[in-house]
Amino acid sequence: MTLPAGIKDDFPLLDQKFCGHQLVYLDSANTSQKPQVVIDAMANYYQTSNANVHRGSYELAVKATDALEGARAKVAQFINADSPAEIVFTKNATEAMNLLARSWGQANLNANDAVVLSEMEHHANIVPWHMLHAEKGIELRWIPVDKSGHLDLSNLDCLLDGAKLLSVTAMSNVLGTLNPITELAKRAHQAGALMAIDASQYVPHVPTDIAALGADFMVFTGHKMLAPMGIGVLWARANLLEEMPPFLGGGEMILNVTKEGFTTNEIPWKFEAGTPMVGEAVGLGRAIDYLTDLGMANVRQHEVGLTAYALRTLTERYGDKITIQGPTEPAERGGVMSFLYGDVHPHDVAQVLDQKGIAVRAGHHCAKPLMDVLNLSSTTRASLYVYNNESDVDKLADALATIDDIFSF
Amino acid sequence: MTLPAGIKDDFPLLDQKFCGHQLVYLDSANTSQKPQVVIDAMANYYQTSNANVHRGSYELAVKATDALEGARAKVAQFINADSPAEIVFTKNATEAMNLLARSWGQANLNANDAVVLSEMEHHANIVPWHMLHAEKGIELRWIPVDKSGHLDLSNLDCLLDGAKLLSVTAMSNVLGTLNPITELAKRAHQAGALMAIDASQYVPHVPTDIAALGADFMVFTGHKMLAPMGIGVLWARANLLEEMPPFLGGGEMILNVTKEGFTTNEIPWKFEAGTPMVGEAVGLGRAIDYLTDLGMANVRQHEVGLTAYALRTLTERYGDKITIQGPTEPAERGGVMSFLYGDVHPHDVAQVLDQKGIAVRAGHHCAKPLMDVLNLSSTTRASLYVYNNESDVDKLADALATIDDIFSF
Amino acid sequence: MVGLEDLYREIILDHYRSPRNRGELAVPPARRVEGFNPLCGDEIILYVHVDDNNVIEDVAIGGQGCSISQSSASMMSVAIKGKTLEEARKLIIAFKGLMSIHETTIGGDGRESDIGIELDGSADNVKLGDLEALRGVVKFPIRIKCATLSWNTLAQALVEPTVA
Amino acid sequence: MVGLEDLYREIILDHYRSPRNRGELAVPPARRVEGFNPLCGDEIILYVHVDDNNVIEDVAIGGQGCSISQSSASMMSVAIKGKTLEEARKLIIAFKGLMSIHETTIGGDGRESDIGIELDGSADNVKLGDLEALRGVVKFPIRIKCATLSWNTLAQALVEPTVA
Ligand SMILES: Cc1ncc(COP(=O)(O)O)c(C=O)c1O
Ligand SMILES: Cc1ncc(COP(=O)(O)O)c(C=O)c1O
Repeated sequence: MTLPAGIKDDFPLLDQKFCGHQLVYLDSANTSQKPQVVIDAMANYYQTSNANVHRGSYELAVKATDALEGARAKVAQFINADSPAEIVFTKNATEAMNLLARSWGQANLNANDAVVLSEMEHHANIVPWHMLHAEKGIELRWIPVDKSGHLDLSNLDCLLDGAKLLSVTAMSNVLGTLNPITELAKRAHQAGALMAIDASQYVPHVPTDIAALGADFMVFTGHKMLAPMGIGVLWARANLLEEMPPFLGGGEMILNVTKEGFTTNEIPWKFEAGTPMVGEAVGLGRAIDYLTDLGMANVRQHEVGLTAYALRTLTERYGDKITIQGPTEPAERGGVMSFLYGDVHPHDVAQVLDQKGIAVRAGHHCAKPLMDVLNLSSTTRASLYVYNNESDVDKLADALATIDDIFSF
Repeated sequence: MTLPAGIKDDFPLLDQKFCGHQLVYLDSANTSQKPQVVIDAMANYYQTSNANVHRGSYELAVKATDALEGARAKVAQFINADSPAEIVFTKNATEAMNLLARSWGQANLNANDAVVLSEMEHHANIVPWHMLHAEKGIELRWIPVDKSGHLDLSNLDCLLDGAKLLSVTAMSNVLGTLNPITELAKRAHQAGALMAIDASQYVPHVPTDIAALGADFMVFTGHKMLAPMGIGVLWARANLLEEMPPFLGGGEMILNVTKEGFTTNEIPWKFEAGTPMVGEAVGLGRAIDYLTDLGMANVRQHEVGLTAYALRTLTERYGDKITIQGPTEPAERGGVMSFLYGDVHPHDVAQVLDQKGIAVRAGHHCAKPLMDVLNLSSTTRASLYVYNNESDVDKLADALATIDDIFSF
Repeated sequence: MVGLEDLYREIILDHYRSPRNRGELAVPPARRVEGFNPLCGDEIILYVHVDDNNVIEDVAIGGQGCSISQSSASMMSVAIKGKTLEEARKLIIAFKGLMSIHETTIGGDGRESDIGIELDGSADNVKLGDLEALRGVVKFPIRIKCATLSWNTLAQALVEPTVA
Repeated sequence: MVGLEDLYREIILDHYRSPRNRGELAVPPARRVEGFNPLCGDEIILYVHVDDNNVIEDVAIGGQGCSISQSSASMMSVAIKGKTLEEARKLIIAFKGLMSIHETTIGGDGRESDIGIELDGSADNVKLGDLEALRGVVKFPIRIKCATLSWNTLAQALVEPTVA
């Protein structure tokens, strides 16, 4: 046991019954639950320190500004960034990726310039590039996914040839696959391209050292890492941020405005137009403290162990009836398990599980191109986090048996 | 007394001492404080209903989706919109204005097309248009501000001639001026232009009936109306939203995604890429309930009365020594009072007030073009809201006297 | 408490197991319309052959999806076959009425388009027969879209101009 | 408790009331550099005339701002007049050291640019004299930018290539 035994008690939402059954929350890849300390930190911010930041000279405004900038410093430290100035707060990972596509992309990509994605990307790392394709005629290239759920890198040099950017998820939100980011970054750089990573499923689960990963840009999202909704992060190397044109325009991001034009503020504020989400930043900072107290290495170890247990349990009990997507080796993946149960439609599987208090997601998981490659319209997905344990997995396994009561024919 | 006597008790932050003095919060035009019921509503959401929306089939996901869409319906009703589909959630008013400029602007504005602003706009309603000027060569025209702090409409027909959009603040965040929106909308329409309003300072303070105002677009921001930071609103007529291209790309906003392209979801989701800020939406919904219980007509009446009291008190006590910007008639303005005290620098004025526990803002209030017109580099601004009372105004008036102890020479 | 038996009624499962009118029709004379629920990837391909007397002479259903969307499509095919366009329209209205609770408040990826038919009282005494079994779906708001997918597709097929 | 007397020391108010070296110098031989604090609109126009021996022969200050930025500029002008460039640089380092607490964490509209001078220990025994009175400013973090505005502007003036 690498995480504290009573950890579930930290999460008030988990202490609920649905349809007479204790809730078993297995949808953390979608959004995570929040420990009470995070909920309290936000409430406390609004009860004691709320003010607009960077604007007031009074005591309360200084407290609010410190709250925001303190959270930024925590984020920087958590991912081992060089400086808080490299941390841009956005409303979610999706906005962060759009910021990258709009700002860096507008300034650096021209017609026929290639951006390389993978077939296992979330829509957040696809649609912004489609939009640039439509506007500027950039070319999208796709790293294929092989049958084992890994990226097929056999053609990578060819794909990277002349490319400007490689943008790939660090961990698939459907297959659980951990991608070889360090290698990909190296090869991107060798080919003269920059490297962006969608770390939405990575930062919450794996100790993250951005210097070691070697990427140039990284996006992730607070609500998947025990923090509230409404806050995301773009990290980028300071020199890249310095050169990028602004994204949204308004207060905070300016140095001066006249009727004729404007000049921009320094990084990171240049990219944060309008009043920022200070309460959410405080929540994110507190979530980072909580995760740091657990120890990210322990978090990862816990999830590897639990994923191994889940893969084993489900396979032992259901054999060929259950097909689990993605890598079979727990060390190569995160605790995201997409599966098919016989030929019962994932929506029906999720429905039956819901009646047992088990929350899983059925659908395309915002990764339709991957679903097309897998030749599936949807899967059922169970995903694990710090508060899950073997008993949750057992309950999932038990509940699957009741599907046959309804759908066996 | 149009608002409940004990209303201050609803706001836990106000029950604080700074430097030994009870806090007197007079910076609500910057951001408002939150009643405990709003803080509780958010905490309660995270404790009982948190899940990702529109994606899960389980009970909890339905609760979260209802929470988000329920908040949207409340916003629609609060401003008398035709349908919740006309309410797009953004992270703040600034993002909402950028959405308008990017999406509608990109699709409808070409080189030399004119957008008409006023000289009293907040940077949020200036910089996005400067950015379109830089990108597409649109022309910006400015309605002047006269000495009394009102818009000078004598040249309006000329300014609107051939214009595509008139975008004006409903209430100035520096002068307090309430602008004649209904008239402006009519004249914009007569000239063949659309009408946008920046209602960031209006919706929190004045009963808002968007149908009666006659505008086509409206933006406002949650944190100035007792709701948390991190949520804003773009309202637009459904037929306009339908025609507008998407803004940010990612999950939620799509109908389908392939490797070749994507199709967009219906309004309003077409404009809400990624996981939305459900907790903040819940907070906004609860703030709207709170304001509705107070009665927006009562809120306005309270503020008109208190503004009258403040203008009278300050002028009676300090005569020519104090110069209050903007309309002198309380019915023509909101409770935003920018002033100069002798020739003491606003930063020093705010500093002295802070030591008495009085929180006001000193600076350019994100309206630098207006400051240029007024030939000022900054002002001190005191702004009122539901929780302020005559005693707060008295304390402000008393504290101003102590400035002379330090700076009279 | 709402139980699964409210959702998965025997007759629904029967139509899921043994879908009626599955297949394709020649186009023309039939029309072919596709419906799509992006939330769960459910898909229906509907063939309707309307004869010169405005009678639905034949129906066929293709595509794939969950038990609710498949059985609803199957039951619909039985209910409309041999009916006049007028009767089919009334059925749509009656069925949408049965499902109307909640539908518009769910939203997000996959809210269906407005079907362009007024939900007035004119279909009040239409007999839904077996389709009544789908009534339990409204207790599972997220599944309403599954049940209405085929019906929205039918509505689309009936408002489209006749294919020559 | 932090009181206003920590901020508004008598010597500071004296420099605010009666600013020293106010005015302009002919350019050239002097250099003219502008500094700007967008947060509060404070502005300084600094004229420095450096002679052939690298001595600051004359200084003049224009612009407007709050008591802290104005008095800091005035005190600076007194402190650097007649000093060598080397001595002036050490003064900048020492003064920035005095103000260094907090400065980088405030941010937002108006964080000053990196001044391009290392804050090492080399200025440890520089005498700040009257400037010590500004020490109280660090207790009011938001005002630090006011105090450092003129010094950052001076740093800029000294790193710029000599005007012919
Ligand atoms: C008139 C006006 N418009 C726009 C804004 C921007 O609001 P936000 O910072 O929440 O985007 C403000 C407040 O800062 C304002 O006063
Ligand atoms: C891999 C991946 N990228 C991006 C996102 C988008 O995150 P958000 O919706 O918070 O913007 C998600 C989650 O939805 C994800 O799983």
